[in-house]
Amino acid sequence: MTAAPARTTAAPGLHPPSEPTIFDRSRPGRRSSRVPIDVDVDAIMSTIPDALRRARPPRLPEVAEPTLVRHFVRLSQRNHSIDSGFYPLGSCTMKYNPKVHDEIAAMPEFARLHPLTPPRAAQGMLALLHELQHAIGELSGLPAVTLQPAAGAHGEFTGLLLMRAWHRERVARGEIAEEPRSVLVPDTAHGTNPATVRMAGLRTVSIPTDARGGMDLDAVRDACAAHDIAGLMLTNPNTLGVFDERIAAITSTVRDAGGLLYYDGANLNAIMGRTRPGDMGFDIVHVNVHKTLSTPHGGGGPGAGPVAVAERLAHLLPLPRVVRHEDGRYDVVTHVDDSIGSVSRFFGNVGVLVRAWAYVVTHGRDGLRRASDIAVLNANYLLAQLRDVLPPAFDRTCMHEFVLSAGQLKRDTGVRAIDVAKRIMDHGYHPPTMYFPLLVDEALMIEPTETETRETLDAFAAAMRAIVAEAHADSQTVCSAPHTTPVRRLDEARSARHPVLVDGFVLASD
Amino acid sequence: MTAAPARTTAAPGLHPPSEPTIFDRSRPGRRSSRVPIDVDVDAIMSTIPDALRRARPPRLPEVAEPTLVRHFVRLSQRNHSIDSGFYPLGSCTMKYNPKVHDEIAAMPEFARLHPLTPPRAAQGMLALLHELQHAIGELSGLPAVTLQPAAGAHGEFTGLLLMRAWHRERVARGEIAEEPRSVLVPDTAHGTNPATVRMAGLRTVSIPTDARGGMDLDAVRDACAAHDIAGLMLTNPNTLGVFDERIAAITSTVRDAGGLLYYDGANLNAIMGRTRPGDMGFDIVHVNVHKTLSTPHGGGGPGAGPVAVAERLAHLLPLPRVVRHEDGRYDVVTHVDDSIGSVSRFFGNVGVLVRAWAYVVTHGRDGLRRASDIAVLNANYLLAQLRDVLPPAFDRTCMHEFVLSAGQLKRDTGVRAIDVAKRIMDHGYHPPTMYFPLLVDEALMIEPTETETRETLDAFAAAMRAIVAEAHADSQTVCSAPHTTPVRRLDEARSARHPVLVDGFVLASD
Amino acid sequence: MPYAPATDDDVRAMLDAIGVARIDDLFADIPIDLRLDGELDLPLGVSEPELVRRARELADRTVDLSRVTSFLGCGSYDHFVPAAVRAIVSRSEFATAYTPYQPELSQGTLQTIFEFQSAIAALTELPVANASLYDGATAVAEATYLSEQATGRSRLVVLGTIAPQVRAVLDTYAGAYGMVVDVVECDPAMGVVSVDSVASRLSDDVAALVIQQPNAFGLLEDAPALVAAADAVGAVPVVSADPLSLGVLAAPGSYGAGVVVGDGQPLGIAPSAGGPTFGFMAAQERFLRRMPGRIVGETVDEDGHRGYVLTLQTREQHIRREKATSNICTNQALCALAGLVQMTWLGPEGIRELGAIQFERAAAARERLLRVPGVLPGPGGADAPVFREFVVHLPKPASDVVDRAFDHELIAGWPAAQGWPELGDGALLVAATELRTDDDIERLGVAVEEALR
Amino acid sequence: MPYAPATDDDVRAMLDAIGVARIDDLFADIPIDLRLDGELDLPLGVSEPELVRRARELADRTVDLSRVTSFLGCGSYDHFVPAAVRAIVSRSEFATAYTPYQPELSQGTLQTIFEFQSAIAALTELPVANASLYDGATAVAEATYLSEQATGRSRLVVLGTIAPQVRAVLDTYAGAYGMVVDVVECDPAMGVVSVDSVASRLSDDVAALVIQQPNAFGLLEDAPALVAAADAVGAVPVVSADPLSLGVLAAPGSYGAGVVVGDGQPLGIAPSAGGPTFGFMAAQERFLRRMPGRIVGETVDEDGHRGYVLTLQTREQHIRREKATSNICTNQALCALAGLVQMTWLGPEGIRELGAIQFERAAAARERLLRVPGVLPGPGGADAPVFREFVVHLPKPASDVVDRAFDHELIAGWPAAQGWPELGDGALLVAATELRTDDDIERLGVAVEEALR
Ligand SMILES: Cc1ncc(COP(=O)(O)O)c(C=O)c1O
Ligand SMILES: Cc1ncc(COP(=O)(O)O)c(C=O)c1O
Repeated sequence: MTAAPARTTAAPGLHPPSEPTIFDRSRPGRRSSRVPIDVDVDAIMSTIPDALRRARPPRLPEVAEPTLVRHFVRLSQRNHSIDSGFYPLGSCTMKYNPKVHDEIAAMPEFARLHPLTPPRAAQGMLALLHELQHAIGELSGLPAVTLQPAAGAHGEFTGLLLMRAWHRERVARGEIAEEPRSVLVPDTAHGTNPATVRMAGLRTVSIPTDARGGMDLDAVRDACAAHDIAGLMLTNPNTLGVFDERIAAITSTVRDAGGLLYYDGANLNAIMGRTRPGDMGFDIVHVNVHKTLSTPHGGGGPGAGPVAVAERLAHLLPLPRVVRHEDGRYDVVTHVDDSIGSVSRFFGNVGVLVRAWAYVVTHGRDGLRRASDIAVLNANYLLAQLRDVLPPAFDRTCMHEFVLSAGQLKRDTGVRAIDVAKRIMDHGYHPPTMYFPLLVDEALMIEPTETETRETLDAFAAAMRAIVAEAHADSQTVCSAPHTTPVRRLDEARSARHPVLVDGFVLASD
Repeated sequence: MTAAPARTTAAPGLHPPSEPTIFDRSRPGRRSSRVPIDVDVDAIMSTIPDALRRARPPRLPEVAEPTLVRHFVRLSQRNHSIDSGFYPLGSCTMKYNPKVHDEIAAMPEFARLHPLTPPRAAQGMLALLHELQHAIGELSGLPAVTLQPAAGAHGEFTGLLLMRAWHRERVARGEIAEEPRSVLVPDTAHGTNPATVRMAGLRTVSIPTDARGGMDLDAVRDACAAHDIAGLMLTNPNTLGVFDERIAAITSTVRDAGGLLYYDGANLNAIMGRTRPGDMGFDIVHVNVHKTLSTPHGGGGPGAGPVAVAERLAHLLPLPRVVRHEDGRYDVVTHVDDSIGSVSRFFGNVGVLVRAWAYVVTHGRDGLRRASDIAVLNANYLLAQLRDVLPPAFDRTCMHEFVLSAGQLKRDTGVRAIDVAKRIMDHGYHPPTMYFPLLVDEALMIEPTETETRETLDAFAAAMRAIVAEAHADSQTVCSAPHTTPVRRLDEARSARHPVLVDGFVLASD
Repeated sequence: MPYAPATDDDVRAMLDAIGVARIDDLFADIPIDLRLDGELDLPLGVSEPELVRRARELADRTVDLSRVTSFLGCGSYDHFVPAAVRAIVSRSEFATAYTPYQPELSQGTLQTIFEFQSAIAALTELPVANASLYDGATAVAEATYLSEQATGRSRLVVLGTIAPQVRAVLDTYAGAYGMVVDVVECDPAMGVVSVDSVASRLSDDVAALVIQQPNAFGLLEDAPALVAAADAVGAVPVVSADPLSLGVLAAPGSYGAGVVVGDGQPLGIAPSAGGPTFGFMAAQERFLRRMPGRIVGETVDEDGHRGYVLTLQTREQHIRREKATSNICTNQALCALAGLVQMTWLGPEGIRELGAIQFERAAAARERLLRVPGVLPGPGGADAPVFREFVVHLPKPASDVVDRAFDHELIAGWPAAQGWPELGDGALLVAATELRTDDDIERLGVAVEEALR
Repeated sequence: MPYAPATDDDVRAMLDAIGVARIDDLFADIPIDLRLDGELDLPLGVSEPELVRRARELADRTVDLSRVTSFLGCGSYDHFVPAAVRAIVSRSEFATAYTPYQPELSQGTLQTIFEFQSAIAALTELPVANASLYDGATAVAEATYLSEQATGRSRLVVLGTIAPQVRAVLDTYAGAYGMVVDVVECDPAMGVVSVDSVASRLSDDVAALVIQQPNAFGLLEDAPALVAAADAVGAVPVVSADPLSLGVLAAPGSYGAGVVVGDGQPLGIAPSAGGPTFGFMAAQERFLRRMPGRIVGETVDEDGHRGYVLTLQTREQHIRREKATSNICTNQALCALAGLVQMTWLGPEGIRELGAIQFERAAAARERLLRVPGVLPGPGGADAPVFREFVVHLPKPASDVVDRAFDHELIAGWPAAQGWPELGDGALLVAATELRTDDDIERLGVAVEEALR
């Protein structure tokens, strides 16, 4: 394909480099809303004590609806998305989000349902949530499920609280003297893992990665000997896309040291129907339904992070929970003595969970397994096409994703991982995840997912190879990329040094 | 604003100049659909006589849903639209389409309603259509309404059939010897007017435009004397955006000649609540609800073109029609002896009419009048800012739109109306209507509508002025525009000479 | 007013710039005596929540077919429409664009129309198709207008088995441009028109022969033989086809149809009380320059990139005015896009399976109803393959039966006498799509049984 | 499988390219004994129409609040959401994008977050805000975590009038990072906490004081005085505010709140059984580098064009890992966008009017219920201004009354004892938004009357 014409002129163009903010568009007296009831606002205001009454109206933008809609439609056009292009962002599982799921979540019975509706009036929704609890228990191999966590990290937090509650029970029963506080976390772990450990009031013990990309088993043994082991947090396949084949040895080592095993389910999408965390010996699992069960990411959320646990931990799960009585009625449990409490206000992100339910129903046991099979197939196919130009961090069969290193490329040409990432934008693709996991030099982490076609993978591979070639021939073009995006590289340092976080319009004291 | 960087390279870029067709994306064995019922297809096929059974499957594209969605989302991004930018396309009334209308039209009770549903089960929808009939009667000043026509031109056709039926009745009553066949149409008329006259089995008599941009009254008188006058078709304000102040004289002249008066309501959006065709002396009116009552244009349709007529023509209206009984029940009339018949299968484009109903309800008598007021205000405001650089075809107060001439600009700089139109794209705007009406040299017809802000009008005026200046300074840049669109000027002659109307994939005999 | 942004300040400033004092002055051209004194007889405007409440009240007085089971057919059908169709046609850039007059800003719409033309060509096996007409009925009418212009003849022969609504529109149109409509009825027992009776009406003054396949009773006409007969006298063979049937039924182009038209509603369009849907038209090469409506062609831009434009516009009203091939301007583009997405979603296999299911469901519903005491087979009998719909004869007036069956949360069908008086009061037209389950069909049987008691 | 395009041919070709024989070989790293023998205990997959039917069945067993009138509140409210909000959040480019790690391809999301931060800053009158947290409850918890880190203190003083669901989450969180939660209850008759009783519990070991305004009974706390009291001992004054109230109620920033949090559900988010909504957090400058979650900053690109980026990321888990200010990663961005659109749709005037209406509706509903024989005023009495919701005491168990009122197609409220046992069985929490008409309120009165008979 050849280049599009250069902009020869001073016209802003069809895709201008910047858009006014909604505050820039504000004009006094404009408005979009009209309220359904006429009330004497001042009279009502006057019933509010002066000290509690608002003095000046909030500096919100004043625009009519046509301006509002056009503004946000234009902004949307400045985004890349899974619906508009390939998005191989490693660890984020950017797979297609079925449109029918959005419609089901929007059905008035579901969308307008109040969380405190009497169960008799909400049997359908409770049944749906109960079915999803079962499905997640099945996928994870751990039967007791809470749907309350709003995201993966939230699930991690919930899981570690369960871990702590379990150890406290052991203390109470006199089985151990005091609550253990150390959690083993591999150095390949996602940042949320250690961050969660800290928030949960525990300590991280970092474990190095061995030559095959797995956890260093000796280091695990030493750590178990040296620390008061509360448990282990592990992703398997891990963030290198590698399945740790010595997982059984790892889990039994930690268990022998008295620890519980926490499985970070962000990569569960690789192994559905093939193996289950519960079968690997894990006690607690979170599932990122916005990854494995394909709910749209929304530019950062919402997602959901249900947690499944072994039966012996079930009594500790947060509340409320949905249960099914013998007579088939569904009900909501709001009190259990030993529960850790609540981690969000109601049932969790139900609007997201409905989509996860739909995904499970459409796929079924056959489709879920096939989704993982093709995700792994696509990843290995792409790896096979890139391996020779960008060496994999660990050259072996990968699972749903793999990590390449641009270290050699950088030494040879000065082109870094970030430059390759920016340059791939000019080919119409979203870049891979960069510089993660941390232990890989100039890491590029690629996850194609099962919803992409072979042609797309071939075209992406060709583009990556072209960039590597270009790096040797004309590194300047690569290092100055992107060249076709609405804006070019942005000055992040400047915004960190002099943060501008709020529109000037708001600060102006009219 | 300064220019975005040129594409320095051979990467296709974020907005590639062309996209593969959905057929290009087809691969054998791929599919998006899954059917809800398993049947033995071959067994069923075998019950169909060989001669009537399909031999080879149709050459439809084979793609999975992720490919389907991405393809069409990407294509959508290659369009300009009212939601993404200013669209001053004269005569087309590109005003904002309220989002809530789409949701109301999609309510299952409305969207899934079958047209042959027994009236007892469709009272709500029948009431809605009846309310809309009243509103259109009120706006036009003519009480009897059919909602059946699917667009303006369809309304014109319906209207002329009514005109003919009325004359035939006069023949039958012996009032006249034979059916008159001549219809007066001003030379400013939209192309659909004369085309409809022909389809309706009538003859067009073209009337020139006078010095003020109105109909040449003498020519009307002469034509009335010279021809067998079936009637007149007129838009007022006309396509020059001019209100013909001698309308009363025109209508009475035609009436005296025995003709009926047809009002092309495409420009009714200029005069809502100010004056009404019925009051001007017209007998038959069509309303382009996709213009005046703001329903989305859909890239060419669907619209709706309800027709309102004087009481004395009511018995001729097409069927079915919605009526209201004394007891408040709504009913459907499917037979009336003198009806001209049917012009579409059922009630017309109900999904569009529901939006028109919503527009009337939200605006009410106050809002409708204000919509016209601001539409006319915006047009005159924009005219005031452009008058000195591009002379108006008729320099007087305009109504909702106005026509400028680039004739002088062309003589001075070689830059034609089409060049100005293409260049305005580089400023992010859709061009005005070009080369219409035909009598204006290098016409540019501009209709801002009431839903645009003053700032938008100011920015557009500045861009137009900049282009006129650029035409003098650097006409080459203007004449080679656009420079920032996905594709540049397209070779229309080639496609007319060697039409390629179907994807090669379809013609390939696999 | 939420949709017109101008504030009082704006209005004042703009009036100043124009140089007038009041908005009223802008309307000075309207003669005093023609001005509306007083206000329109309409309520005041309301807020969005109030509008939604009004709509909800009307909806509550309208049957909800996502809850009540319907067996209505005769040109509008309750087919499944995948969410992807709605997601795409609701894209602002498609929904709020005008006709693609400026190709550089309309490649999205233009390419989808090109793809739509291609998909219609694939279904019909004809080389050219247009960008849509109002509906299937006006498409038939436009086809006859085209035939008249092409042949210079003014008689039409029409099979009596086309849908009554289509027939009504055709009569209205043909009358306008002065064509004589000659209808060949079928033997009510057969339900299809015999080729001989048609052949006997064909002669060299016939502009076109109009066939509907499957016909309005869901039965299959011997279309190939009829087409051949029309060809023999130089009449244009016009076939009105159900697009959903073309995965299983022979493509009309393959047996010589000159023009193929139809209504696109079965292809991803919600019934919404009858419209909007879209009419389509495909034709043989020889009719290309007589086609009505928009046509999109592939071409290249100045840099040689592939692009699309509205083409052959000299056929159209905005160029040719009174000499245009049709007066159509605004068409049904967004519905045609829905049709394209639906055809793509189905693909060749899906449309074949779905077509087969229509035969299976109709047969199952007919079989069940014929087990109801007193119910007799209608046109075509008890065994002829029927596509999606069929007629049965009830021992009581069909309208009463439908009325009583409604208490079972079910609409049993359409009293066929409303379309064909000759079939008598007891005739009921029943349609069963892929959305009608075995359970629905059983409920239909029970409801009719009880209604007949 | 409609969502994974690979055909058998694709699979074969790809396996060849990889150099393995079967897909199973790609899973060779999974030890045999850990492999799942047999299949998951789940049904087989179904088609989209079957999925929709399943969903329809479940929906039919779930109350439809577009038909049944609800007076439920306590943190989730039935407010009007304009169609424009749904039209915008359903844009593919917003809904199917990931966190904006690559700014050049994410300016749309980044600018909307910047605008969201600005709108929250405008409502709260605080200089910094983040891009959203999970919900209002975890936002309160994060605020206390921030306070602990900022002050090095570990005691929390919390008003007993915060919503019970928020209280439960706070207890769970605070326990984790070892804070003591000291709750100051209110006098049940007053319904607000006295400033003195709070002041008496404040001392220099207190990290934060947590206030909800309006409180869970819809009443107004003397927030300014409470904030001052907290300030006096160096505790962070944390105010959990209802964003919809901030058009009429003083901006917490204006009276010295250090951190303002809340739940965004009232701003354009459908209840959907409790989530997703979004939590927001705004704070004084001094807390900027301790804020949890994403923050977007304005900057320029290489050509000097204005653009936006994720900024101050050194606070976050992916950089700081165990030293991060929070573990949050995925947040509620799309809900925050809905909130931004709703705030824009309302504007300063609209949010003021809508806020006033909440007081008016609640007063009207309270007045009507108090006319029911035996119904007595709850906390705050009969006349205190209440924002949207209030408690009344019924002479019978509220749960029974709610149960019986349900036969009137109406949910009368929430039995408050479920949240505050001390209020007793008869306490009913009733919420009335702008969507409750006078007629709805009258129906509520009648339904409660009859339920009490
Ligand atoms: C391996 C891993 N763990 C945990 C998380 C955190 O999940 P969430 O973003 O849903 O909080 C992620 C998501 O990026 C992840 O990739
Ligand atoms: C003045 C005028 N008359 C008639 C028409 C035809 O209306 P429609 O496109 O709805 O058929 C138009 C639309 O372009 C028009 O502008």
